[in-house]
Amino acid sequence: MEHAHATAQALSLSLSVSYLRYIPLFPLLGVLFNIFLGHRLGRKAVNIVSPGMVFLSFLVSLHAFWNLPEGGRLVDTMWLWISSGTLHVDFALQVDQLSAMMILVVTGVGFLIHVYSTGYMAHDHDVARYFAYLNLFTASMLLLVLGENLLLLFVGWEGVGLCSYLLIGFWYTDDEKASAGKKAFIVNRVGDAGFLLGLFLLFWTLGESNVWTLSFSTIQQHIAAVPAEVATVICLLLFVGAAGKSAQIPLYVWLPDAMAGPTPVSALIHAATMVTAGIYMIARLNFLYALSPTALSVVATVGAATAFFAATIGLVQTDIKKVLAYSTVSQLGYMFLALGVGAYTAGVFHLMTHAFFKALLFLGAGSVIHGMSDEQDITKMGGLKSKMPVTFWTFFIACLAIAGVPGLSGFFSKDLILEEAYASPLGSPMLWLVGTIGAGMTAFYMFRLLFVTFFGENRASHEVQHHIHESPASMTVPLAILAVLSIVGGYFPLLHFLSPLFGEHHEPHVAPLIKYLPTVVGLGGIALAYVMYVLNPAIADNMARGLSAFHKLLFNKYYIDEIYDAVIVRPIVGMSNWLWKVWDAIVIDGTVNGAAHTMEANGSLLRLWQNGNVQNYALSFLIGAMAILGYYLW
Amino acid sequence: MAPISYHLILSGILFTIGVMGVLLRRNTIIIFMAIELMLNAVNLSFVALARHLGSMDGQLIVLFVMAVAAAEAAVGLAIILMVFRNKETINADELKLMRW
Amino acid sequence: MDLLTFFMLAVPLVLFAAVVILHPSPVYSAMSLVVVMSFLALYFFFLDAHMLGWFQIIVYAGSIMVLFLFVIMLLNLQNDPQEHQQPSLRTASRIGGAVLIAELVFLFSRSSSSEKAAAELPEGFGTVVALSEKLFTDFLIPFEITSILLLIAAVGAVVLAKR
Amino acid sequence: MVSAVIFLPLLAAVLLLFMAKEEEELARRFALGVALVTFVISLGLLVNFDSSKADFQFVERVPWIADFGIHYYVGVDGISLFLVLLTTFLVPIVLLASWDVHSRVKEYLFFFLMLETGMLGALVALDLFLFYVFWEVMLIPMYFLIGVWGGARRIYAAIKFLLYTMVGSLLMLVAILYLAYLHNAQYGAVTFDLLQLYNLKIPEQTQLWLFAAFALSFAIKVPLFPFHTWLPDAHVEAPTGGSVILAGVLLKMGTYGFLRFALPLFPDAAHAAVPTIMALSVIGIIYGALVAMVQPDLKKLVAYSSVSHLGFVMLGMFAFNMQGIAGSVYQMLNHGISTGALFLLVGVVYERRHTRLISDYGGLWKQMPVYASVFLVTMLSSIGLPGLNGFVGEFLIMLGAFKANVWAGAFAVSGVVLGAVYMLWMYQRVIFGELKHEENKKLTDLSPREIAIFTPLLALMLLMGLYPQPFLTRMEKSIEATLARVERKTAVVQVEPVEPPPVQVVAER
Amino acid sequence: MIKLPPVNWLSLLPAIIPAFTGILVLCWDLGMKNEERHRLAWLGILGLAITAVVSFCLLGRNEPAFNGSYTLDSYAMFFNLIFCLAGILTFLMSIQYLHTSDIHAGEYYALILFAIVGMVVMAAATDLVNIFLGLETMSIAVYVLAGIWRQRLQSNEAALKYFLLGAFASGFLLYGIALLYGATGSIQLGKIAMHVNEHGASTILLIGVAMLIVGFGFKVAAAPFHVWTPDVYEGAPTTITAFMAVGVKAAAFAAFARVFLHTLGGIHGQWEGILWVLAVLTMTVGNITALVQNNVKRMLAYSSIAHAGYLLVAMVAGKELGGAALMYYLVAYGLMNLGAFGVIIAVGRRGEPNEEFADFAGLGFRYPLLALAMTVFMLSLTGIPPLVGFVGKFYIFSAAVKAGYLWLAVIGVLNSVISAYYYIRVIVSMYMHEGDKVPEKLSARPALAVAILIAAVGTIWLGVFPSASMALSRLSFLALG
Repeated sequence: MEHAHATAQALSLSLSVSYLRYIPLFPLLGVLFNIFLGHRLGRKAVNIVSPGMVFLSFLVSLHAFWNLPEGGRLVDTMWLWISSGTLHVDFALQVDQLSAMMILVVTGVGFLIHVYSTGYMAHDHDVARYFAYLNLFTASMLLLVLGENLLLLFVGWEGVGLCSYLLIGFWYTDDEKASAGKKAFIVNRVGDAGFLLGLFLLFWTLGESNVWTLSFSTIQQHIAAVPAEVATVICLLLFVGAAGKSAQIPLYVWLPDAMAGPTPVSALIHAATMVTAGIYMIARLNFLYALSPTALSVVATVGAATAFFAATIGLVQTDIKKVLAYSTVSQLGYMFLALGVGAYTAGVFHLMTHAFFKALLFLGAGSVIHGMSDEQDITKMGGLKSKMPVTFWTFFIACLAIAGVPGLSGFFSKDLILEEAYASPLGSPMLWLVGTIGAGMTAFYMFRLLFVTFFGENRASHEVQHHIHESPASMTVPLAILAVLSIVGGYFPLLHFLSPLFGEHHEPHVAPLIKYLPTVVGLGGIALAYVMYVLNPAIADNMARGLSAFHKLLFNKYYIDEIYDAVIVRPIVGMSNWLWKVWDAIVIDGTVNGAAHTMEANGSLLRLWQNGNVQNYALSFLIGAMAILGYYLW
Repeated sequence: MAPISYHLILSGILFTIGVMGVLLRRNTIIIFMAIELMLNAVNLSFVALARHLGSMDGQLIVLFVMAVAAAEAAVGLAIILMVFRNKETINADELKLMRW
Repeated sequence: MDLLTFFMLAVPLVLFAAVVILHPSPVYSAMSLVVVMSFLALYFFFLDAHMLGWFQIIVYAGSIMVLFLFVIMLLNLQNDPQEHQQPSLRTASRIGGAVLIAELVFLFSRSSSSEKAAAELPEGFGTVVALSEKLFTDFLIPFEITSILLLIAAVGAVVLAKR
Repeated sequence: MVSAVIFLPLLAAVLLLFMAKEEEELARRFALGVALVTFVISLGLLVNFDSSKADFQFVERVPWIADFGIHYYVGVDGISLFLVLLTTFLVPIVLLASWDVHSRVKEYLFFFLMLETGMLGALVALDLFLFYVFWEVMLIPMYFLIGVWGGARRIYAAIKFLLYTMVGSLLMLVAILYLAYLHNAQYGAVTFDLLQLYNLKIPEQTQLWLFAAFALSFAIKVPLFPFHTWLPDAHVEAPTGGSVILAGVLLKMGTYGFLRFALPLFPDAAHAAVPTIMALSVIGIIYGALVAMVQPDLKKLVAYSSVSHLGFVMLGMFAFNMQGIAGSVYQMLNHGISTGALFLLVGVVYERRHTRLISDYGGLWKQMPVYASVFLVTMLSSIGLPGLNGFVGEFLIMLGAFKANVWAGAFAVSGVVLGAVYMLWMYQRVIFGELKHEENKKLTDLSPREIAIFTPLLALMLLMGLYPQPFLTRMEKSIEATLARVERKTAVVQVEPVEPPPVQVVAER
Repeated sequence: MIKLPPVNWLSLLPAIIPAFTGILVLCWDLGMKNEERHRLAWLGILGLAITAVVSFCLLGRNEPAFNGSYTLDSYAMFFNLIFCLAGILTFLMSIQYLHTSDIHAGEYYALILFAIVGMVVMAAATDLVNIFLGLETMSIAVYVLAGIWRQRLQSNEAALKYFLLGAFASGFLLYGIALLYGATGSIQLGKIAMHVNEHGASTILLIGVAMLIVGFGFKVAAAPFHVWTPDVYEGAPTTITAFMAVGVKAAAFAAFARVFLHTLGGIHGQWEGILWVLAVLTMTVGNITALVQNNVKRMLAYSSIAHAGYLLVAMVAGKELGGAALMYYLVAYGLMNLGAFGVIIAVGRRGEPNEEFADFAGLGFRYPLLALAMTVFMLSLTGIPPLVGFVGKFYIFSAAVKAGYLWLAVIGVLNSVISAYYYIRVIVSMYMHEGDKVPEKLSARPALAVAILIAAVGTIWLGVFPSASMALSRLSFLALG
C-alpha cells in the first residue's frame, strides 16, 4: 500500500465552536469537587460525581464526534496563552478525526474504569483523593489529545506524567511504591527533555522562513520550510519523548514498576490512555515524519525490537500484573512498528483495539486480585474458572483478542500491521518476521497466564480460598462491556474514518502465506501453552530447570534495572556528593576563608612591630626618612 | 669663603649624630639631649643659609627655635620626672606597658 | 669665614657631639653638650650672627643645659651601661645613621654645583638693631605665638611635675 | 507615587522605634498594615502603567548633590514594575509568617521595613549614585536579620554575606565613578543619570574592565556559579522570613542589575562576555541541581535549588533575544513566589519541630494533608510543571537559550530533569513514607493564619501559569528597548508573525 | 624707632578668643571649689562657640595679613569650624569623664584651649615659621594633656613616648624648613610658590620636601611614622584621645595641604609618587593591624591611621577635587570619631576604663539608643551609605578617579572592605552576644549624651543632605588660590 500522504491536501473546513472546552472542564470540576467537598460528603457522593463527570465529557465528545465536518476540524480558541516577541501560543482546543477517536476512547474506557474503581476501592478510606487524581488524569489526557498546538500537547503530556506519579504512589506509606512513582516521573521527564529540544528545533527552523507558530495546522501548511536532515533530528528528538512516555526500549523501565499503583490505575493509565500518547503524537505529526524516512525506520526498528524483547520477558513472569505490563510494552512496540512503516491508520487502529482488550485484561486481573484478597502471584492461584465465571469468560475473550484469533478485534489490527510491515516500502520482511514471532509469543504467554490462573486446582492457602468470590456488579458490568467492545472493536470503519488525515487506506495485497502465517503461529502458541500448563504442568517446570540460566536472565528482566542503577544513578549521586563536599566546601569556601585568614595572619605579623619600645618607633621613623630620601637619590 | 655646602654637610653630620643618639642610648634624658643636638644642628644650617642669602630671616627663626627648645625642655623634663617618680626607671626599653 | 676657621670649628664640634651620645655617664654627656653649644656660638660669630651667638650662650648653654644638669642631679642617675637588650636595634640604628650621613653628604655635595656666590651683606647685618627691628615688624605673629607657647610650657611643667 | 511606595515603610519603621517594647501585638499589626498599604499603592502603579511606552514612567527627579550632578531620580518601567510588585507582595506575607518570632519583635519589624525600603529604592533608582546608596542600604538590615535572629552559625554566615557582597559592590562603586568621569570627559559634565550614561561611547578595552566590575558585583548577588558559597550559609542561618525575602527579592537584585546596568551600559563587553557567562550559568544550573540532591538539610537544598533556578535566569538573559529575556524576567517573578513559598513551608515545619534535617521528617501526608498538598503544588511549580508558573518562565528561557547556543539549550533542558530528581526525592523522604518519628505524630496541620499566607501564593502560581499575558505584554516594550541598547543598533522591528491562513469562520478570541 | 606694622585684628580674632578664654579659665580656676569645676567647661564651650560664630562670619573674606605671613581666608575659617567642633565635643565629654578620673580640671580645660589656639594658627599661617610655631604650641599642649592623668601609668608612658617622638619629628620638620628656606631664599609660602613655579625643584629643595613629608607624616600618622599612635591613643585619657584623633590630625592636614597642594603644587610630579606609596602603606597597615585588636580604643587608633591613609589619597588626588575632598572628609571623620569615643566613655564605668570588645556585649538590647549611636558611627566609618562616612569616601575616591589614580581608588575600596570586618565586630558584640556589664544610665550624664547626639545627628544629616557642606568645602579650598 503506497503510503499515500496527503502532502498538498488543502486543509478543509475548520469550524469554530465553543463547547469543546467543556470536555476537559468536566473532569477538572470533578477534581475540585473531590479536593474540597470529597471528604465532607463521604464516599457515596464521590462515587457518583467522579464517574458522572467523565460520562458528561463522554457525551460532549460524542456530540463533537457527530457534527465533525467531513474531513474538517472543530476549533475552540479560549485565550491567548503566551505571546513574547515572535512566539505566539493560544490556549486552543481542536477536534479532528484522530482527536475525535482518541477522546471517545479516553472518555469511554475512562468512564468504565471509573465505575470499576468505585467497586475496587470500596474498602479504601482515601477514595476522594484517588478520584481527584483519576479525574485530573482524565482532564490532562483530554487536554493532550485536544491540544491545538504542540505546547498545549506538552502541557497535557506532563500533566499525565504528574498524575501517573501521584497514582502510582497512591499508597504512599509503602516506600517502595512511592519510589516507583518517582521513577516513572523522572524517566518521563527524561523523555520530555528530548521532546522539548525537538519542539525548540522545530520552532526555530520554521522561524528561519518567518513562520512563527506551533499549531499543528499551520505547521502542516508550511512543512516544506523544514529541510530533510533537520526534520530527521526533530523527529528523533520527538521520538525520544514518545519512547519515554510510551515505554519503548531505552526508557521502558518505569512501566513494570508502575504496577505498584492500584489496578484500575494500571488499566486506565498504563494500558489504555497515557502510554498511547507517544503514538498519538507521532500520528499527529505524520506530515513531519513523512519528511524523513530514516527517522521512520528508526521508529520501526525500535518498535519491533521492543515488541520482541518485552514479549520474551513476559514469558516467564509470575506476577499477573507484570505479565500484562510487559505485554503492553510489547503491543506498544507493534504500534510503533506500524507508524514506522508509514501505516499510521493501522497503528491508530491497533491503539484503539488494544485499549479495549488490554483494559479488559487489567480489570480482569484486578477482579482476580480483589477476589484473591490482594494476592498477585499467579503460581499461588489456579482453578478460578468455576469460582469467578464472569471474570473468566471476559478474560478469555480478551486473551483471544490479543492473541489475534481471527474474528476478534486484535486479529484485524495486528495482522494489518504485520502485512503493512511486510508490504510497505519502508517495511522489510525482517520486521515482519520479528513481528510474527512476537505475535506467537504473545499468544503463548497470554494463554499461559489464563491457564495458570483459571485452570487446574487452587494453590492458595485455605482461608484465602475460602474468601474467593466473584466481584460485585460494579466491577463485572464494565468487564462485560469491554468484552463486547473487544469483539466488536475490529469492525469499526476506522480506516475509512481516518482517511482525511492519513490518506485513503488500500488493502496491502500480499502473498497468502505472509497474510495467514501470523494467525497460524498464534494458534500454535495457544496450543503449546495448553499442552504445557494444562495437560501436564511438569513440562513447564523441567523446561524452566533445563535452560535455567536463560530462564533466570529473563525472569530478572535482563538485569536492566540494575544496569541503569549502576551506570546512571550511582555515578550521579557519587559525583554530586563529591561536588558538594570537595568542590564547594574545600575549593571555593577554602579560598574565601583562606583570604580572610591571610588578612588576619598579616595583621598579627604587623602587630609585632609595635613592641612598645620608643626607640623601635624612632627606628621605623629613620627607615621611613631614609626611604623617602632614597627616592630622591635617583 | 667656605662654600655653603660645607656648612650644610656639617649640620647634616651633627643632625645624624643626634639621630643616632636617640636610637642608641637607653637613658631618656640622653635621648632628649640628642634631640637638642639635632635642633642645634638645624640652627647651624639656618644661620649658615642666612649668611649665604644675606637675609636676617634665618637668624630670627633660630631665635624662635631657641624659644621652642626651651619650652620643650621644660615640658620634657617634667614628663621625665613624672615617669621617674612613678616607675623608678627612665630607660626607654623598660617602658613597654602598651604594645601590640 | 674661611676654610681654615671652618675646619678649626667643625672638628671639635663633631668630636664633642660624638662624646655626648657615646659617653656612659650622663654628666659627661651634658658637659660635652655645653661645649658643643659654645663652639656653635663661636661659629655664629664667624657667620656674622653676633647677637645670635650671645643668645646661644645665654639661652642654650646657660639655661637649658643647666636645667638638664639639675634634673640629672635630681634623679642622680648612674652610669648607663652601653649594652642594649636588642643588639638588632643597635646594629640597625648604626647602619641607619651611616646611610643617612652618606645620603646627606652625597646630596649636598651634588647640589654644590649650583653654587652662587655669597651675597654681600647689608650693613648692620646680624646686630641687635637689625634683629629686633625685623622681629617686631615682619615676625610679630611668631613673637606673640611664642609667648603663648611659653605660657603653656610653664603651666604644663607645673601640672606634671608638682608633688 | 513611586517615592510614596519607597519611603512609607521607612517612615513606619522609624515610628515603630518609638513604640513601647511590650505591645508586640500592636507592633506586628502596625507593620503588617503599613506593608499592605504599600502593596495597595504599588498596585496603583500596575493599574495605570501604560504598557505601550518603553521609557520610564512615574518619573520623579529632584536635585540631591548639585556638585556631582546627582539627582534623586526614580522611575519604573516594564522590568522593574513587577519586581517592585513582587517585593511589596512578599513583605506582607513574610510579616504575616513572622507572627511566631517572639524575641525582640520591634527591632525585627524595624529591620524588615527598612529592608523593604532599601529593595524598593534599588529597583526604581535611575541615578547610579542613588542606586548604589540603596544597594548598600539593603545590606545592613539583612545582615542584622541573619545575625541577630539567625540559627547557630549566624554570625559567621552574616559576616560572610556582608563582606562577600561588599567586595563586589565597592568595586562597582569605582566603576560608577569612572563612568561618571568618562561622561565628564566626553560631555563636559559629571553625571550619574543612567539615561545619559547609556549613550556614552566607551572604548572596547575600558568597557571590558567596567563590565567586569559591574558583573562581579551582580554575579555575587545572583549568585552565579563560583560566587555562590555564601547563599547556603546565609539561607540556613537566616530566620524563615529573612530567607524568604533573601531568596524572593535580594537575589533578583543581581539579575536586575545585569539587565538594567551591566548589559545596556557596556554592550560590546556584554557580547564578549556571553560565552563565559552562559557557561557559568549552565554550570550553575547543573551544579546547583546536583549538589541540592545530596543535601541533608532542607533549607540548604532549597538554597542550592535557587542557585540552579537563577542559573536559568542568567542563561535566558544572556541569550540576547526577546524570548530569553522575557523568560528570565518572568522566571525572576516565579522564583520569588515558588522559592519563597518553599521557604515558608520549611519554616512552618521548622517552627513546629525545630529541625531542618530531612531525615527527621517522613510520612507527613497522613499527619498534615493540607500542608502536604500545598507543598506538592509549590514543589511542582518550582520544577516547572506546565500549567503552573515555573513552566512558562523556563520554557521561554530554554527557547531563547536554544536559539542563542544549541548546546546551552541542551544542557539547560537536562537541568529541568535534574530539578525533578532532587525535588521529588526530597518530597518523598519528607512527605511520603511511614510516620517513623514519634514527634511527627504530634504535628498539627496548617493554622488559618498559615493558610492565609499560602492562598495568595498558590493562586499566583496558578494564575501566572495559565494566563501570563498581562505580565508579558507589560514587559515587552521595555525589554525591546533594553535589547536595542544591547544590540546598539537602531531598534530592530521584529517582522510581524505570519497570520494563519484565512479561516472561513473567524476564530473569535 | 620701630614703626609697628599694620595689624589686621580680624585675622587674629579666631586665635585671640580661645587664648583669652584659656587665660580666663586659668584665673577662674584659682578661686573655685572642686565640685563646681564643670562650670569651667561651660566657659570653655562658650569661648569656642564664639570663635566658631566668628569664623563662620569671616568665612567669605580673603585677606592676606601681616604682609604674607598670616592670612584670613575661608580655607582657615573652615578648619577653625572643625577645631571648634572638636573642642566643644571634647569639653562636653570631659565634664563627666573628669568625675571618674582625678585630673586637674582647670589646667586641663586651659591646655585644650591653648592647643586650639595652636591649631588655629597652623591653619591660618602662610609662613613656615608660623606653621612651625603653631604646630609646637599645639603639640606641647597635647604632650601635657596626654600625660595629665598622672596616676595611670599608661598615661605617663603615652606622654613620654608622644613627647620624645614629637620632638624627634619636629627636628626633621625644622630641618625641612631650613632647607626650603635655603633653596628658595624665603620662608613665606607665597614667595616659595613663585620660586618653585619659576625655577622648579633643586636638590636641596627636594631634600627639604622629603624632610617636610617626614615631619608632617609623623603628625598625621602616615604609615612608617604611625607607630606612636596606638600606644599614645590607648594610654591618653579617652577625651584627649578623641581630641588628638580629630583636632590634631585636622590641623596637621591643614598645614600639610596648604604647603603641599598650594605652595609645592608646581612640582606635584616630584612628591606625588611618595605620597602615593605612603597612602597605600598607611591604609593597608592601619586596616590590617586593626583586624587583630581586641581593645576597642586601640582598634579605633588603628582605624584613625587607616583614615589618614584615605586622606593621603585625597592629597595625592591633588588640586581640582582632592583638597575639597580632604576638607570634607576631615569633617566627616571628626564627627564619626568623636561620637565613637563618646560612646566608649559612656560604656566606661567608675574609674576603671573598659574598652574590650567584651564590655560591649549585649549592649544592643539593654541600651538601644547608645548602641544605635555606636552602630551609626561604625557603619559610617565603614562607609555604608547614607551616612557621612560614605559621602566622604565617595568624594575622595571620585577625586582619585578624576585625577586618574584608578589603582589607588581600587586599593582604597578594598581596604574599606577589610575595615568593614573590624567595625562590624563591634556591632556583632553589641547585638549578637549576650553580656551583663551595665554601664551607667546615659541619662545620668546629660553633657555626654548631648555630645554623642550632636555627633550622631551630624553623621546622619551630612550623609543624607551633603550637597551644602560639599559646596562649602569646595569653595573654601578654592579660596586657597
